[in-house]
Amino acid sequence: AKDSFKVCWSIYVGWMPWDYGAQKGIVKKWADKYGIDIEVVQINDYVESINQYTAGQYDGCTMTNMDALTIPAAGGVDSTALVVGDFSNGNDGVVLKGKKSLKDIKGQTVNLVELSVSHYLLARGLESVGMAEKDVKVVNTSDADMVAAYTTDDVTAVVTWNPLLSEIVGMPNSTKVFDSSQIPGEIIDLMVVNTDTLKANPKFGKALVGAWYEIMATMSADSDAGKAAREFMGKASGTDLAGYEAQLASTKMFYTPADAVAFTTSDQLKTTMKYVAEFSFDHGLLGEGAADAGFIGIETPAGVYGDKGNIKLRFDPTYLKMAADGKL
Amino acid sequence: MKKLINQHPTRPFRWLLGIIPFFILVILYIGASNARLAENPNDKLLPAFSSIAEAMNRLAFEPSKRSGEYVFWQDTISSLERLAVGVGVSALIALVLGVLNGTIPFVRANLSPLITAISLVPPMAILPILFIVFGLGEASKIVLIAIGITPFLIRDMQQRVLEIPGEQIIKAQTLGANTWQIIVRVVLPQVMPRLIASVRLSLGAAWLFLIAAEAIASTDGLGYRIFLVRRYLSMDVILPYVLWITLLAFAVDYALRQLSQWLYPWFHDQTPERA
Amino acid sequence: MKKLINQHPTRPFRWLLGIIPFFILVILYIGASNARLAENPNDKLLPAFSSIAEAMNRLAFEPSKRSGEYVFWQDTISSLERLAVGVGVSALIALVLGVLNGTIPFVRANLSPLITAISLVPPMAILPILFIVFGLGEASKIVLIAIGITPFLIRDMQQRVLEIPGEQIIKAQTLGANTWQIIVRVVLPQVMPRLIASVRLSLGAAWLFLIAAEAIASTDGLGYRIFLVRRYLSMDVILPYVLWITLLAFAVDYALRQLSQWLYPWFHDQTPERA
Amino acid sequence: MSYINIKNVWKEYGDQVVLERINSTVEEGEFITIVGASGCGKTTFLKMLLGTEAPSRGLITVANEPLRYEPDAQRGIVFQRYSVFPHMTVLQNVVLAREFEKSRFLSRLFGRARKQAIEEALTMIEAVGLSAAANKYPHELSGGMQQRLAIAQALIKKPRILLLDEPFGALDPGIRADMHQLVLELWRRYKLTIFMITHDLKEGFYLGTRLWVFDKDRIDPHHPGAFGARITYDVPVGSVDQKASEKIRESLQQHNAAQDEPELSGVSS
Amino acid sequence: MSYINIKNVWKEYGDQVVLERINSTVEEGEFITIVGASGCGKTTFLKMLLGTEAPSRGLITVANEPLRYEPDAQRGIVFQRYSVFPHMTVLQNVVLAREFEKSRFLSRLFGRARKQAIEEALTMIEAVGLSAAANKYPHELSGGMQQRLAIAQALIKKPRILLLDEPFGALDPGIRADMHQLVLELWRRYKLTIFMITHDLKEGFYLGTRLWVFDKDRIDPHHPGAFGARITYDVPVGSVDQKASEKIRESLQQHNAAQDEPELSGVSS
Ligand SMILES: Nc1ncnc2c1ncn2[C@@H]1O[C@H](COP(=O)(O)OP(=O)(O)OP(=O)(O)O)[C@@H](O)[C@H]1O
Ligand SMILES: Nc1ncnc2c1ncn2[C@@H]1O[C@H](COP(=O)(O)OP(=O)(O)OP(=O)(O)O)[C@@H](O)[C@H]1O
Ligand SMILES: [Mg+2]
Ligand SMILES: [Mg+2]
Repeated sequence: AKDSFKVCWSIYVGWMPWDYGAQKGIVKKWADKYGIDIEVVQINDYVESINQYTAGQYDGCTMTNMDALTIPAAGGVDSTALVVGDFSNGNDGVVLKGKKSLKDIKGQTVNLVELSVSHYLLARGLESVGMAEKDVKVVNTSDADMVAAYTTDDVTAVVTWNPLLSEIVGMPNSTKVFDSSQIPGEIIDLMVVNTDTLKANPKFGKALVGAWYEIMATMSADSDAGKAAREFMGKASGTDLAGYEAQLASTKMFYTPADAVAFTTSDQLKTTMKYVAEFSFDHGLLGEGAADAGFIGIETPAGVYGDKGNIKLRFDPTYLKMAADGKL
Repeated sequence: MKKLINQHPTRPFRWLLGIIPFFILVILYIGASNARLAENPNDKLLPAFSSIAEAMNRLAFEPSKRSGEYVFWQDTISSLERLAVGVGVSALIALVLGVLNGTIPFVRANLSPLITAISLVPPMAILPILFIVFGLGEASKIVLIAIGITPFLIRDMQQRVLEIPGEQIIKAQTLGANTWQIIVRVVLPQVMPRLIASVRLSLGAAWLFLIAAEAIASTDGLGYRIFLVRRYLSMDVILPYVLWITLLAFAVDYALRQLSQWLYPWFHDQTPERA
Repeated sequence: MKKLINQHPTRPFRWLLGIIPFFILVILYIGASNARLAENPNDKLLPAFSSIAEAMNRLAFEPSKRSGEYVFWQDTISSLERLAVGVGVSALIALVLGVLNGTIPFVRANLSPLITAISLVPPMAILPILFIVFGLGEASKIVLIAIGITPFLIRDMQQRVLEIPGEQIIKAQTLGANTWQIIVRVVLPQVMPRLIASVRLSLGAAWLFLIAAEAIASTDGLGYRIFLVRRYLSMDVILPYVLWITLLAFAVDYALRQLSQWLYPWFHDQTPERA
Repeated sequence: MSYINIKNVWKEYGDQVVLERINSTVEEGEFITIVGASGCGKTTFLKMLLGTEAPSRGLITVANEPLRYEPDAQRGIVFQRYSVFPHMTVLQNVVLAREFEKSRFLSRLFGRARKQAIEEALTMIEAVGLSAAANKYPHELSGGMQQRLAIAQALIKKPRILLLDEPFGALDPGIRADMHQLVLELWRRYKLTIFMITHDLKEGFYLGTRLWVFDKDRIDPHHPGAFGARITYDVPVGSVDQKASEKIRESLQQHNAAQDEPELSGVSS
Repeated sequence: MSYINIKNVWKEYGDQVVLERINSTVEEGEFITIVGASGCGKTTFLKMLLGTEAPSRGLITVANEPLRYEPDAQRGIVFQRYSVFPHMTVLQNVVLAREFEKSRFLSRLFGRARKQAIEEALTMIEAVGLSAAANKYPHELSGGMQQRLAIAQALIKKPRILLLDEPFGALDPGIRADMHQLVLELWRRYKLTIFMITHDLKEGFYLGTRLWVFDKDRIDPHHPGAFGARITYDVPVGSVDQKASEKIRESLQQHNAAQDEPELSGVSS
């Protein structure tokens, strides 16, 4: 067993608490409690952070459920969703310029980050109005340039996430025609850790989960301290208190471990992961070796989806339960 | 024993010497790749050559399920097209402005500071403004390449013009040439091989901007594919693509050098060759 | 009337001429900004000068609530530090390898193809590998700058060494110099001012890579700030930052030029000056 | 008034006085040779006549007009170091003057005009002995050949004033004598006014109509730059062309004689 | 065996035969002057002696060993075009040879050694008349001054074999005579073997101990490159040094006389 660990995170509303916890010493406090070291590293580029984790440079990393399946799990890195922090409840959306309904998207060019949760959201949205991806033309557009891209006349439809989404919706003549609140619980933000590392070092899991829920308690409080924490996170993500709270409003945070446990153990999670796996398979994200969507096994408390012999992604509420039971 | 400085390797030996470092790189890669794959057979970071070959085979020789195109070739053509137009436009602008700047002091006084300033602006940082001016289509990619390399090319051309010995300009005047004639007969032809040399120097940057442009908004191109598959760390695609870009870049460079040697023998016979 | 080619603007007039294009740019900006703001007062793309001033005031003269630092200055210092180290390391490597490549045919045969190949690899495309090899700390930023500009610098140095007239090398040998002595007394000193010139040429690229590196892994720096606020399209921060980067780049360039002129008068008095 | 008037001309570079109190007049058609110690300012003086350097003080007039401080077709030049166009063949280098003249815009001739210009140029190339190299680029020529090309280039233009800066320094005696003939012939035919710097005193004495010696007549040993050179001697020489050309022939014969002298021993293998 | 043996040496560039069937022997201490038409291959021959060009055929031996095809301290050179180091002052340029010699690693001298080297260099600089410019950079010197510097640089090394490619072409007669003296003195004192290309036949005749004429004795008018130049004449000249130096003095006087001739008229303003 080792005693120093590195986790990375990138700037996103649901992951800003990690920065707060690291800066305010909460993570260190919990690590000390278990006699280990945890380094929390900010990586600005989201995909790069996952790649680094997948390459084994980090023991844990923040990512969505879909990316956890398609990047580390598909890359053979057995990963466990240690903290199920929140799900997007309107944080991701489809915006049309000059049109009011999702049906109008037919035949349009849609700018989005291909193969990301936006792409998944679009697929689910199109499904809900009886269309498929072939009814639109997808143009890969980098998230950093999405807002600027939307200001040009060429771009009439985008799928993106916050804070880009609210910037775009705020522009004249723009309508959000579909968002993640219409597929609640399907886009989940996680702290994913390496399963082997976790198994060998339960302290690592305990310290991270312990720290997380202390931060949750602080930031969710309706006190000055809570407000200060949220303002801190807002500033760190390049906006202010109001901007950050607006983003929180469309995010379903699991402020208490009990909420998280309830969500993780529900049957819906397994169904969600089935959708995600199917989408990923359709887009070739599970690797060339994948014969079907179930090629990579996904373990949830409600059961395993896919190949039980090849489980690479696990939703394991053990540590969440410990937190809920106050055993940390 | 001759001094080191006077020892020239014979031709086959020179080849061998040149290849050795590449050979070492390949060996290193295989070692590292094997080590990682032994630990995690699904490791994507340093795929085995067989996986790379498989991925390439799929992209280059099997039509894509989605579009029916041969993805690899489609990407190559799109990228080369953008590169050619972008570099071509830049070279043309650089030739005109660089020669004018170099020969006419008034133009130089007028434009040189602006060009210097523009050459210092990091193009990536002003992308949003580029978008509203040039849109998000093919134009914006070409413009990004142009904005990225033109200031350098102009400054280089200007410098090259200034390096033409003053005696030649004086001589031309004593032969009755006016400013325009000096430009077309003395300056332009002498600067052409140098333009090719500068373009060769700036091709690296051009590729960089091309890839960046394709990463921003695109549906095909070598840069697009790299950024797309980066999302799931498909190094089995990225590595051959990077290799291919390097090869293409080399081929373009080589072609330009040959072209220059063929067109301007007087230039190359008097200037030592860049190896 | 003298021919255009012989007309040199007087000093004050040259200044004026140089400033005019900038003036026009500012006018154009104000016009476009006003037009956009008239249509949508919340438009963020081309903010009014007043909003820019406000944003800068906040970043430069009010301590950040988060860290108590003056964000703007902190960013500047971090970026300049990285730039200095990155460019310094690159220049050093380029000097050593460029001079060896240029003077010793065997080294050139051995390394030149590899360096050419590396110079053609787009660094952005192999970022994941770079980060894994060099980590995500300060080292990775410096390495990205170095990988980005060193191959160019080496090739340029090599070329410059090859441009030293063969007569000088022969002369040195007849004066009894061995290879090492030729390098330290004949080649190195003549190549130093050219190194500074090459570094000046590659500074644009160095800034580019610095910004790219900071956008990927960093918690401060000019590039980081631009990246951070870009998602809100905060052009009121981006524009002054870009301007500031341009100014810094210009200052660095100017300082290097002065340094070179001071250290190597013999070089500048015989070579026409890059304006 | 004389054709060229030089009135109290000084040239200073910063502290260093290169030339001081240059006064002279030159008539049209004179052939002035200039000698002087190395570094004394001969080239600088030529540059002032050419118009690429302005005097620090004083005035030069040509045909009663102040000298134009800009090179033009009136004044031809052959530099000390070769200044031919490296991107053109010998023929193209020589034809260029005609192209500049007759095609103000394209600077290219076509058809008859082109043929005529090429013929003329070939004659001149023949005259400087480069016929065999007409289609070579300068880098393929030896130094002396390049210099001959520069001479051909300047002479084809038949400028009113021809400035020669040690034009024959790099030539061997035989060729040099041919060049002397060529220059003298063109000088006589077109009434050129020639200024020629030379290091060969003999050449200086017998080629021109007038010899100038540039020298410092005052020297401050502690400040070598404090005083400049002046025209210390102004000698009419070889005023009868016959005499000059006779001498030339003499020098030619001397050269040929050298190869025929009885004491020579061939060293055929 | 003689000091230098040249056996059936040819030099070809592709199709073009530049030199053919060069055969000769040279004893140590000889002073050979070389004349020949421009472009006939004199410089090429010198380069072969220097070791920077290899003969296409044939063999050159020095002191019974095949010539080393690499320049070294045994063979000094002064090029047709100046080849001084632009980044060093006159003094530094001349001191350099000593620094190379005495400091194999740093190539820098300190303390006494440095002082001594500088003194020696200054003497040489004095000898070529550049004392006033000792701290100037080459670009601040005129062409002639640069050439004198190159000569000083080569002479300070006292090479066994000294190769001079038109070293005095750019010098004016006064300086040239001084240079003649200097070269002769060093030649005599150190028993140098000198090869000197010149275009000045007089110089060629009277400066050395032996004059070579390079010439093509066969010419194919359709293929000017088909035949190369050879040593067509090999003349012992000025074998008595006195006679040579006398002539030099004569030429010197001739120069001085020129300025004193009764027909001269000063032109002081
Ligand atoms: N641009 C310049 N700046 C400063 N000094 C200069 C410049 N040009 C020439 N000089 C100086 O002026 C003097 C005269 O130089 P010039 O070239 O006219 O001599 P020269 O008589 O032609 O010599 P040479 O016979 O060697 O060619 C020299 O001392 C030189 O150092
Ligand atoms: N590297 C080369 N490649 C091809 N031809 C060459 C090369 N170097 C010299 N030549 C040719 O060889 C011939 C002799 O040249 P070289 O320079 O030896 O003449 P030279 O006798 O020194 O003439 P000059 O008196 O004008 O200096 C010329 O015709 C030249 O064109
Ligand atoms: Mg001169
Ligand atoms: Mg020669």
